[in-house]
Amino acid sequence: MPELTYRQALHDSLRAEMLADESVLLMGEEIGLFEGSYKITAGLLAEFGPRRVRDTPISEEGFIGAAIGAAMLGLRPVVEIMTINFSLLAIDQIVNHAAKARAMFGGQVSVPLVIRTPGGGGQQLGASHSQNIEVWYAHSPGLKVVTPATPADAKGLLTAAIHDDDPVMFVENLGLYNTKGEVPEGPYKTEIGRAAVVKEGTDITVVAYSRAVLTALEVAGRLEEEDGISAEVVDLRSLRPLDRETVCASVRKTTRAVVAEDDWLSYGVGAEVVATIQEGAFDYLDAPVRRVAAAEVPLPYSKPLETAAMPSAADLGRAIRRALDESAYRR
Amino acid sequence: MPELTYRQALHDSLRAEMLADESVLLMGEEIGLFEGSYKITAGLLAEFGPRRVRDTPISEEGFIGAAIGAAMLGLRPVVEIMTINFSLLAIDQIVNHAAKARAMFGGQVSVPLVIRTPGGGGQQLGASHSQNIEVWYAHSPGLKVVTPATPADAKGLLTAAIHDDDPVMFVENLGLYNTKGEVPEGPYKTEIGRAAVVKEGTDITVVAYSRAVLTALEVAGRLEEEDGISAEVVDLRSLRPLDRETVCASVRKTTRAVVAEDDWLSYGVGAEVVATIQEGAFDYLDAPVRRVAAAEVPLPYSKPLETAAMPSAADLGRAIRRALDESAYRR
Amino acid sequence: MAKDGQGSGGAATSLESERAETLLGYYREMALIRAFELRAGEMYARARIGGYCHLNLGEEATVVGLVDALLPHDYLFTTYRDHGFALARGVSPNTVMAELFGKATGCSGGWGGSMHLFDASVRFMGGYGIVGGQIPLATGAGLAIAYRSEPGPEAEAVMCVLGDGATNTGAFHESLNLASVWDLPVVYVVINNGLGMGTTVQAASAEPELYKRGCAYRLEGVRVDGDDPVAVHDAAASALATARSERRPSIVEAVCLRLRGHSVVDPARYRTPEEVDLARKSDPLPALRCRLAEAGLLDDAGASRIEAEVEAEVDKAVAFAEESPFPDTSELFANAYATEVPNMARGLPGEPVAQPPEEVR
Amino acid sequence: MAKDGQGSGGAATSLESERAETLLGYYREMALIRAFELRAGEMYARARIGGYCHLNLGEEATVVGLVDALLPHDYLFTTYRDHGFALARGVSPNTVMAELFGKATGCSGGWGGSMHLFDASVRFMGGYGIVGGQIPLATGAGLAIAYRSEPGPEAEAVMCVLGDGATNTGAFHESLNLASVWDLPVVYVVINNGLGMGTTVQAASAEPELYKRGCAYRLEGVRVDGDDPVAVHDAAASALATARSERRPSIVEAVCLRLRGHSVVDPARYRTPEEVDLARKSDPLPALRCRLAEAGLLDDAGASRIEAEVEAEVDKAVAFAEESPFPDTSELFANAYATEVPNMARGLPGEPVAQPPEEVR
Ligand SMILES: Cc1ncc(C[n+]2csc(CCOP(=O)(O)OP(=O)(O)O)c2C)c(N)n1
Ligand SMILES: Cc1ncc(C[n+]2csc(CCOP(=O)(O)OP(=O)(O)O)c2C)c(N)n1
Ligand SMILES: [Mg+2]
Ligand SMILES: [Mg+2]
Repeated sequence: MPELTYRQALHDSLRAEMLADESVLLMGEEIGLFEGSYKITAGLLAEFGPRRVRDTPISEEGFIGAAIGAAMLGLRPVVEIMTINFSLLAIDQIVNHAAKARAMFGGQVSVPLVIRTPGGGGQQLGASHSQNIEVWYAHSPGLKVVTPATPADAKGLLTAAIHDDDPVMFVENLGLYNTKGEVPEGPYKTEIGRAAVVKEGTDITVVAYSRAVLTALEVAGRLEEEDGISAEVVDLRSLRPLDRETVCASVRKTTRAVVAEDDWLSYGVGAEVVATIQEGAFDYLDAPVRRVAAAEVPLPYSKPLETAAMPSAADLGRAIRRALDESAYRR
Repeated sequence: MPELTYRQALHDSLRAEMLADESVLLMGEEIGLFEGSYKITAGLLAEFGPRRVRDTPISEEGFIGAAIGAAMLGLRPVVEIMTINFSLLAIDQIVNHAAKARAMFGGQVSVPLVIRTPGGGGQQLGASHSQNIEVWYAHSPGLKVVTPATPADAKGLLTAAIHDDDPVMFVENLGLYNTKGEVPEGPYKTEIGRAAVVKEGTDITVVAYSRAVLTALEVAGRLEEEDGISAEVVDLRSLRPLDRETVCASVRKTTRAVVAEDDWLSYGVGAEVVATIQEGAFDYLDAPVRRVAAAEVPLPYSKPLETAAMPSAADLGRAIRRALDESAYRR
Repeated sequence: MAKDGQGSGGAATSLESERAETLLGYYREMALIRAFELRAGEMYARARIGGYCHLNLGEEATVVGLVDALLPHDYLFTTYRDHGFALARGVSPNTVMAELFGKATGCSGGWGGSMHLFDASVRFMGGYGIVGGQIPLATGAGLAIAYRSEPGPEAEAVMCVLGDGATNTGAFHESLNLASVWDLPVVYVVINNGLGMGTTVQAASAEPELYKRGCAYRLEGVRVDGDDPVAVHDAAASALATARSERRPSIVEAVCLRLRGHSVVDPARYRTPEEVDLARKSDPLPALRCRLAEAGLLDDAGASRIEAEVEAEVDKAVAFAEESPFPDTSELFANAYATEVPNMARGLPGEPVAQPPEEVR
Repeated sequence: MAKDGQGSGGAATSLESERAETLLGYYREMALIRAFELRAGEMYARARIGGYCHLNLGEEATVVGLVDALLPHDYLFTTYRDHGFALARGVSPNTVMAELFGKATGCSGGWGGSMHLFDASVRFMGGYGIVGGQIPLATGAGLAIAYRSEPGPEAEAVMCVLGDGATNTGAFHESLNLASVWDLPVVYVVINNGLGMGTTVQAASAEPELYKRGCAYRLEGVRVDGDDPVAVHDAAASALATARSERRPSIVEAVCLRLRGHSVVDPARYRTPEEVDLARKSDPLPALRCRLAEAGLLDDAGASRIEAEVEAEVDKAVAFAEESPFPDTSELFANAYATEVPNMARGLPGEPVAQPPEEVR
């Protein structure tokens, strides 16, 4: 399998789907002439022309609503929102319209729409540009929400999302675009709605998604090497639907869990994961499940403050050790 | 103490604060001439005039943003959003601007703003008009979020919110406006950030907020009468900050808990409550904490469907009995 | 509210130039909507209908004129004030009434209710409850048409109906700008009934001549007398023709008056007696009946016959709605998603979300 | 992009009618901004500055002319492209540079960075990173002024700066409508630099003559040559006078060109060589220097002296920023809320959120 960056995997998948299906078109700010703020769409305007690669004005509500309307008529738009922070301007269209049209109209219409958008902090972009609010969308019935962590899943989930007849929030991460990994060639889909055990282990389960999966793998590797601690890492991949059973099955085996997430702790994605675990693995748990998440402040610009506010590998390592200590873990 | 409706308590508190402080003004759609969609502001235009009671065009982003800007200059606007569903149109102003201005600008400015808005389902208003998305705001640092369940707290929390120098989401509920209760006379504030044990009990803790508190009290009363089950009911009152200790202390005593909420289950308010309980009362818990929440679909219009989708007293009663059964509870 | 035709297209249409059948047809449709709406109000009072319920009373001429300008393959998006539009578009009164009753036979299967009628078979793309929410969607429908087909006199087009109050939303502005820069075949119809709930156009819109608001997007606009179905039809047809052939969007403003409150539960106390009187005087139904009578096209007997016919139709619709079954609660999760994927949420309130394996329970 | 003054106020101002000091002052300020911005770019390349960083290069004349039209008690809201505005408004280069460096001595205490400068002491109400986000806020500032004080020639007013691209947001539309129906003292300044990132005004705005977009709200607008600080000043001053005395909002469009990419990391490959050339040719700094030289107000020595002075100021600012301490991480929760209440979240990542009582641990 070739090794590709996450960015390249996204680009190649978009291109492949556009070649395969005339009803797929791209819309978004600066995706054409400017080649995309993060260059995911580089070259596609030149290849497919302005009919299929449509630069939009700064009108998130308008153009995302237009993409929804076009999807209701059978097109399969893939919209880029420059960062998830700007999705707030379109959230009425996403949650009150895209997510509801099918149910509200008794199943007569569907909205085969993909909204691609990166979240992420840690780039000193400041409070209004560094949010991870995927949990809002994950709370909303009618949407599907996926959060690929690897180049392979970037391809597999994007392909699945474009083929899916429902609106899919496809949440990327600024911190992942340059990461590399093996990507299967040719047609390749990752089923939406399934988590993956990305590292097996026996002592503790680390549940993560998006960029935090990389942190989790890094920490798990280090703990194994340095202390012989065997951590299992579960990548949620899909926040809605949530694959509760894969998570619970892992914890039933390891008896302990920690959640690693980049959003704010209170009412974040981890809360649902913890609530699920204590329900599905209650009699197995040897210690409370704790979460390693962002400090609950608007993310500061200044590097030392930003670093203190964002969850780190060290924070996760500490939380894992605490869980092991609390449950009388002995090597 | 006089008995007032929740509606009247809100109305009287608004009026009292307007009389007390010239910098308090009201803004919103149809709050003046129309006297408010739910009549909370009835009579206030006649008493205070259009300078202080300002009807707005249908421009949620614009007028809520304007209220934020006015608050940055020292006014204390109390904005009504007709229902929480329409807050989606203003959420960029609320979350990216009101919630962030103080931190983002290094503490140089504050936003003494109250946004009053009702949530709630069960009135056959259909999918886009029946949401309980307070959890989104509760996830956002920089905001405070309160959810009064009683007329007394409606007064106490509204007064506290207007006196508070931060933006407060004041979440009302369509199903509560006509409920009655005793309300202290004269100046009266409920501290933001504190939950209340609204019924003491020893066998199980029911955690609820807003309208679900009434359901919880009803069910707790019935279980006590019919079966001698002693349920303690905790009303969160404030979702941000969340009073974790009051919840955990109750569960340490009762050893069991159920959360009653009107929002969707996945990633809802209850998830955070459960995550908190299993962390703060881990060694005390005799059964998994379960949630009684709305079915995960856009709320249907048709009455039987809507009823099936909304959490009921019967659902809560069943969940409480299940928790007791699972933990070998014997009367 | 002045009703003089400013811009072009608003001139009163002389009766002679119209075919008698068309006018009689309009009258019949307007009478059906009138009868249906009055009955809907009654059914609401009898608690057969729940939630919010907004009627087209007083707007019948506008509704009928607009919809008559559409071709069968055109798409229509509208607001929560949608019963008349559905009926005029050919959705059966039976399924509209059944929808209001929340029955499985309703045009949205009971899922939508009054605000969210939908009928894919006649390209009636929905009533929408979020003010302004339908405007970007309709714009996107125009985009889909432009994407997949060529312009021409018979080309598909979109009609997007909105209220005066909706012209103050950001969605209106962003959509009109998009439609104009992208040359989309969408006609934006502003039904100016003078009020958004209790708020006057003057209080809410800095440019109260709403057909002019397209100036910020170089869009043409016309204002027509919304009480004259022929004038409304002609203005809409001409705007649609431009949309079809030139892919240029435009605005049609139809001025009319709400006969009652904003919704069936609104007593409209904010209206002065004079305003109520004016609304009654400009009621388009008696006006059209007079006009038909004066032209010798409809006598009292004929008018009574039409009234009886539409009443019977509405009776039938109520009976149909009454007899129809409610949706089965087992269908609660059937419509939320089009594509099944693993682990879809299927729990009813209070059901566990995760369970340990059987053997240990 | 035509720069002829359409509307009123755009006529070139004859040099003789201006006081020499004013013009020299403008030049000095423009030179300071130029030097500061070039250095900021350099500091970004040296990783002293992080995040996004947008410069006012090419917009100096507009910035200086606009801010000079403000009274000390006026409020200024602007975009993320805000360094020049802060400097012109009198925020010290030291604290602006320190903010870019993320230092505790920065004008936003290190919390905001390049996009979010703020200085309450000079009523510099912030740079904002969400395109259009500042427009409702500035409108609300106008509301506060109208609420608490009377109009008059010395009354407070608000200047709200936005880019051409921002005129396509719903926030722009809703705000202008509000300001007009409510008669608020706000001047909306559109800096039309021809591009929003890589998107031309023609591609994004259906009415590309942006000063005309107020037509949908009955607002006056003027277009001025943004390369002429005097013309910009005069247009802004006249719009502010109307805002102060009549409480009528209006639009001022200043046309200028970005000398570089959208942000410091943008190579601007979407620009043709001709466009780059045009931008260089219309650089307002050499133009003003020429004008001053021709009028005998500034010779080469004088220009060099100014250059040396502003360079020294920028050197000092960099030194100040370098030497300043970073904010202490113990302050992480200090700014989020103004009013303390019980149970505020105070945890750092990985800290437990709830603990059983001591005795049982
Ligand atoms: C975004 C949003 N804000 C507020 C409302 C509440 N609301 C429903 S109808 C209405 C008035 C709309 O007036 P107009 O557009 O003139 O339409 P009309 O009711 O006159 O047909 C309002 C404010 C809503 N549904 N959506
Ligand atoms: C709501 C929103 N959408 C998109 C962006 C990304 N973005 C930042 S600046 C910009 C272009 C703005 O152009 P313009 O208003 O002309 O201002 P200029 O940069 O030219 O000063 C865009 C699209 C954003 N910050 N906010
Ligand atoms: Mg209206
Ligand atoms: Mg620009």
